[in-house]
Amino acid sequence: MDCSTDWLNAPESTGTSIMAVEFNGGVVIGADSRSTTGAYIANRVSDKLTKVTDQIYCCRSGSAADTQAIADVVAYHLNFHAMELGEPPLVETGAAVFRELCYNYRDSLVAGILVAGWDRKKGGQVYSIPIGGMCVRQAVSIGGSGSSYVYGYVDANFKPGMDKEECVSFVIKTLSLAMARDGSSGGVVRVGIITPEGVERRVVLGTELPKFYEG
Amino acid sequence: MSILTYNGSAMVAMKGDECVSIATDKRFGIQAHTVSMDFPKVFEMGPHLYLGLPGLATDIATVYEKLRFRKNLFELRENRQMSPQIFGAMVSNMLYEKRFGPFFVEPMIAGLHPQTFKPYICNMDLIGCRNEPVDFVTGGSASAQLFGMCESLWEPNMGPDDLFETTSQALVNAFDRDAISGWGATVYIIEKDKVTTRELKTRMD
Amino acid sequence: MFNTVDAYSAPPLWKNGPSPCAFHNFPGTNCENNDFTQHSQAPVTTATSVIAFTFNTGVIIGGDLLASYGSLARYRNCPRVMKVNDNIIMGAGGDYADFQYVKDLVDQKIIEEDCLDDGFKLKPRSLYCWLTRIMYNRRSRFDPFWNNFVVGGIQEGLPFLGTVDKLGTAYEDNAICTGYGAHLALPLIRDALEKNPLMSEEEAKALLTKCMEVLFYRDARSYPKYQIGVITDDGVKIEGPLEVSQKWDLAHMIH
Amino acid sequence: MASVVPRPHYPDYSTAAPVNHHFSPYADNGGSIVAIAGDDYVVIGGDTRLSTGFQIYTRQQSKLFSLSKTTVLGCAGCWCDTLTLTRLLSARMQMYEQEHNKVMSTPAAAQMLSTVLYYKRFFPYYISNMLVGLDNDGKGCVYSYDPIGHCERSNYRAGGSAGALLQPLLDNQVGMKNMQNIKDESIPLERALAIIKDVFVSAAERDIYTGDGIHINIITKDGIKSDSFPLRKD
Amino acid sequence: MALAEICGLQDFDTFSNEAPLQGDVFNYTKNFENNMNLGLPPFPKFTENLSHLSKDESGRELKIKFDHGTTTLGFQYQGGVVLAVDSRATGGDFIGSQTMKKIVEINDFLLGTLAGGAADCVYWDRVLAKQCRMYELRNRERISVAAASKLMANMVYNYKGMGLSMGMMIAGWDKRGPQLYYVDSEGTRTPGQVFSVGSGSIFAFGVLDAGYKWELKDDEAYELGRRAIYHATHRDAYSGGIVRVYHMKSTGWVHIDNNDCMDLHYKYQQQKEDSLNEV
Amino acid sequence: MAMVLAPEIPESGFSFENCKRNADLTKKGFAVPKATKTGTTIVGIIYKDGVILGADTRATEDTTVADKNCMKIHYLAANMYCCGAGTAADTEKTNAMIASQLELHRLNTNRVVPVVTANQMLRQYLFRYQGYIGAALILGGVDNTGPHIYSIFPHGSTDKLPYATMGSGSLAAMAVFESRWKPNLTEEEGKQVVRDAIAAGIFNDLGSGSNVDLCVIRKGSVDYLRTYDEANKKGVRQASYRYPKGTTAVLSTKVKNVVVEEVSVRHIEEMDTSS
Repeated sequence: MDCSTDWLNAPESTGTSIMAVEFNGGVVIGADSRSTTGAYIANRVSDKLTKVTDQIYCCRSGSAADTQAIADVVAYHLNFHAMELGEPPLVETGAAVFRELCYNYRDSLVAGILVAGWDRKKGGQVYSIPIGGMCVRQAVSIGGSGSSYVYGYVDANFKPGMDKEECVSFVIKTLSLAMARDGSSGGVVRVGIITPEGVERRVVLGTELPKFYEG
Repeated sequence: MSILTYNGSAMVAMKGDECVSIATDKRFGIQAHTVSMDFPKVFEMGPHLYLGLPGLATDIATVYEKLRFRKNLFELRENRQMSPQIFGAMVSNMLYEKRFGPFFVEPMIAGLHPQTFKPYICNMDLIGCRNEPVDFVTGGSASAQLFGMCESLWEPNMGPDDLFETTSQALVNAFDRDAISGWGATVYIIEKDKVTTRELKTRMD
Repeated sequence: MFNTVDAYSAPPLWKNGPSPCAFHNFPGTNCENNDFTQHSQAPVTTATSVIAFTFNTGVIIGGDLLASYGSLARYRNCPRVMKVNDNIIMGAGGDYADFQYVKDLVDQKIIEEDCLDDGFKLKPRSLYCWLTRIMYNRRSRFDPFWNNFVVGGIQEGLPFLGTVDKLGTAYEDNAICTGYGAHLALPLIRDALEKNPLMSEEEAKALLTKCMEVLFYRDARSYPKYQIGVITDDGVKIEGPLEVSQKWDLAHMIH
Repeated sequence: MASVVPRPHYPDYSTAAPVNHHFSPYADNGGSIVAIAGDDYVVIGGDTRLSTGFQIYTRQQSKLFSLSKTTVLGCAGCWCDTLTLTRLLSARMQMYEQEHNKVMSTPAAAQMLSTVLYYKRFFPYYISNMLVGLDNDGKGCVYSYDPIGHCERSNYRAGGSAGALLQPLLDNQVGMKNMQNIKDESIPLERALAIIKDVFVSAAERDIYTGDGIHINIITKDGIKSDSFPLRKD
Repeated sequence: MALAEICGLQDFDTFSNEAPLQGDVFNYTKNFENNMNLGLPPFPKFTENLSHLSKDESGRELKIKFDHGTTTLGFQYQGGVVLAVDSRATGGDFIGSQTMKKIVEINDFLLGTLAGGAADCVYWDRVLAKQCRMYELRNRERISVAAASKLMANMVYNYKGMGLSMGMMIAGWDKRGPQLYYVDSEGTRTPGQVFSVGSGSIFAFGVLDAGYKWELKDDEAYELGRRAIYHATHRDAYSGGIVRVYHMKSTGWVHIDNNDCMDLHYKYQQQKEDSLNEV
Repeated sequence: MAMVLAPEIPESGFSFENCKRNADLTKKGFAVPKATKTGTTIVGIIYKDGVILGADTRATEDTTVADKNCMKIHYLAANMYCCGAGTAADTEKTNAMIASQLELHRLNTNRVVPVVTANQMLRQYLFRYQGYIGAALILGGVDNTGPHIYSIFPHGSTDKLPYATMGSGSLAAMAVFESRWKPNLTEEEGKQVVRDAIAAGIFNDLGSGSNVDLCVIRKGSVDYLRTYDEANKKGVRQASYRYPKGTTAVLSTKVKNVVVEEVSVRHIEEMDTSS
């Protein structure tokens, strides 16, 4: 129909549902895998969990180009910083660099980012940096266009101090719910678990996602 | 109205057997108003190298001077003649420099290689995307009409005489259907040992 | 746009007339306010592609069950492949409200035909022509139905497949897809029909299933549950909801 | 200085509710028509591609409509208008036949078409029409129209999306324009057919809206004969 | 149903909106019954909004353009009225026709020229021809040129501001002798001695004013008109083709000749060279 | 500023000197003309031993075909090629520029340049211009870490994928991949799938057309298969339109003879550097 040619000119964006949760041993991050141009799915298996340092990751939502570029720049700065310091940078520092960039270029960037990671000082942490460039630490944070459908679910089901598997299953359920309702999110769920030991990545395929009511 | 059709022009170049042709109309107009009927748009850049510049008249002059400068500088530096291919690359790069504020010309190059005498034609869009086909190139406000004509008339391996008839007929009939080009035509046939320039008798309205 | 007359522009054809250099076109090109757009409503709750093609003994139509509200997957049980009578099957994409209205119109028409009880049944080409008139008339009133209709059926023993869009543009072909289907599914169907023009019903179903799978992967407004409607000499069968079988192994290859 | 870069449009982030669509009652469905008339025949050809944007609707849509045994109408442009217009004309032709007990002649049909088109002067049919047939003396005639009904009779004409490409070649090969030492005589039917096929071959090379195939109607005093010819499909 | 009526929901449960398809044929050809009744688009301020229609849904410009005409002239002299016109019709920059007929023979004693929208001029000339014939049948005498031009002006005045585009001259010979009127789509109607209308008119006026006198002989008058049009075609891109010359005499109009502009150009050029050589 | 006597040496990089003038012209109502676009279907897949890139060969200017047989698979390095869709000049020049940088990089580092480096260069370059350089690219190559396909959008975002499509025919091509691609295709199967994907674009998308070009990149070797398949042949002409000599009316003829100087090339003896 009339809107079926919008993919010709629209830039690529990650319409996205992303999520990050602190648990007792670190953080769990998760994202769907759909990148769209208009209503066309340009990439159905994209990876929106981007490594910044060994123990800091970011979940990207917004313009794919903007967020990829920001992640590149932050990774560069943090690596440099780590070399100067001689030890891994703090998650808080990483979030601050993200915030700085997002705030300075707030007029030309479309980026909503969740920064999550683990450091020696404060353990697992989640920082949310929405469009506009503010930064706030949250125990659980969701983002992207799909998030608006699951705020209620997150509020109802989040408990501080969950254990790892509990937390992973919470992330998968939340994201599945968001993906089921948001046309711009979908595909598989990618999960990352950041603990003092390092990062563990998991993929939950579209066929393995938990099912909910579908009326 | 597009700025490329502000002054109006029609131009075509064709490959033949060991020869190339380039032909242009002679009108210079300001929109509908015909100002001059003897306006040069095809320039001799070397003994076997001709450059056609359909487009906005003011840019035709500027681009021609800039290219002449760069070509002369090249020949002084390198002490060799520029082949049409290299010239094409130079034009293309110069236009792309102005990617975000282009000159409104769509240059066309026809020539023979200075050593091998292999025919070469090319044209490019206003930001220098080169198109080097085996048959013909068209340009100017009558390019749609020229496409139709050439696509039917062109045949491989035409000698200089056939090439002249085909080029002229394509050009003249094409600009007769375009309001803002015409008013006389010049056809250049470039061969190894001579360049023949013919003025055509055409409609003047 | 061209009303500014400078020294070189030709004067207008007569006083206050258009100048010859201006686009020979509609007047008032420089006017920006467009009151008339408010006249036409916009689609609200929309359904995505319809996939349809003919096979050796009939026509097959498929469409998923989702009605989206913007990008929200709002209603997930909205069938839009419908039986009109024993001869005709119809599929629709676009605004669901308009579809329901037109569906009522069609139903009304069928009831009227039945009331005549003259032994004649509406044929697919008649419905297709009638829909074309309806759509064109609405378009001419600037109040279009935001739909694409696909009409399939058996006409004089042969499969018939035609489509009408919101402007009243109508054509017949052996493969018709609307929305994203036109970009994603149609190439596959055209290719398959070219290689095998006389497909059996099973082959047709397999092809349609494949198309629904591709659409689910690549159309962000699609849904994995769908319906298939098949019409042959034996009448109309509507199956569903069926579920797309998905393959996601690919995801393991990206790091 | 911070330059203000216009923010790109991301559909997913603009609004949650459905976006407002711009409605245009017209679509350009492409297609080209060529007609050549001779002393006792007229040939009209139209390509069979129906398209919109970069998309092909169907590859086998004839754009020729026969209105009577000696009159054929070729339409290219907005297809929904074409469907309506042709239906209207055949209804009017039928009414004329009932009222006057004779079939409408081609020149009369040509005038009627002009009037029908002009009725929609302020909301035009976006079609370039070409009406061909045999006139009252049995000579071939081609009437070409602009969208609001200006009509002109000629012997050859190209219209539609590739009209500008094809017309000069017809001028040259049928109208014998710009040629010296050539006898100006009307061309035989075989030559006309060959020219029509050739111009479509050329148009299919350069116009993306012309292709797939041509449908040709040859009208002589014996009636209408159909012919077709394949074109490239990309 | 009272509530529904108050709310203006008359067609609440009927599909009558979509029903009357059988009226289509008449609804789309109302000007067959009444020539002055044209269809109007179903939205307000359509003269301004029409421009938006020239794009399709994806914002692509529709390519079909209306045919437009161009240089016409007419003048009165001792022998009657001479009209001369070119024959080019352009749609955008594309030359749609080089053989367009820009003089409409309304009847034996009335001629109309057309400039601007070709379809507009031809249609309304045709309606005018009908009106004039009706007048003749009713009143058993030919209509005066003044009356005919007034009819024309009144008809198009009804559609003033809606985008009609025409500038025409009406020439004729009636009881009061030769007459020449100018009428356009703005509603202007004015008698006069010398007119030239269209994009090439500035060029035509130059020649016309230089050579015009009341006492011209017939041949001189024809040549003056021909030359004026030729010079306009030479300088104006939207004029060209054939120069047609008509003469309105007391016995009705006479078509003098048609000359191809190309022949005229080379003829005049030859004359210029010859005269230079003589000096 | 242009100087009178000293020659004006062109500066490198984009020049914006015409921008203001052009903006003024646009304001006066003269539309800026459209540049040649490659409506295009371009694709790339990973197969068993490397990558296969494919492209159609049509370039369009609005709705007319400007070039029937253009090359859309551009050379980047010996182990990398890149297909371009979008504004034709942008894709051509962007790739040429990156190719030169990659060559310098190779000379500096003295090793095969990884594909990811090219990807990074392209993405940073395109991001800098915020989408104003209209190049949508598919980058394919084989390096020491194996075969890689990247799809790069004009705004500078990139995706790493086992199969990718771009351009106006990308949906048609993607449909073919989604139904036919599987891991570890053989070269023959791979070529067939890529050809069919491009053909789907050529036949179903009006912005794509003419022939199929392929480029097979393996570790250590490249096959650039120009005109791998001629999907559409130009129709055969029914009549001939050659004109007899003297058909065109000529006002005047001027002949200018060109004396061809025989060029003798003097070979300069190579400097003896052996000692």
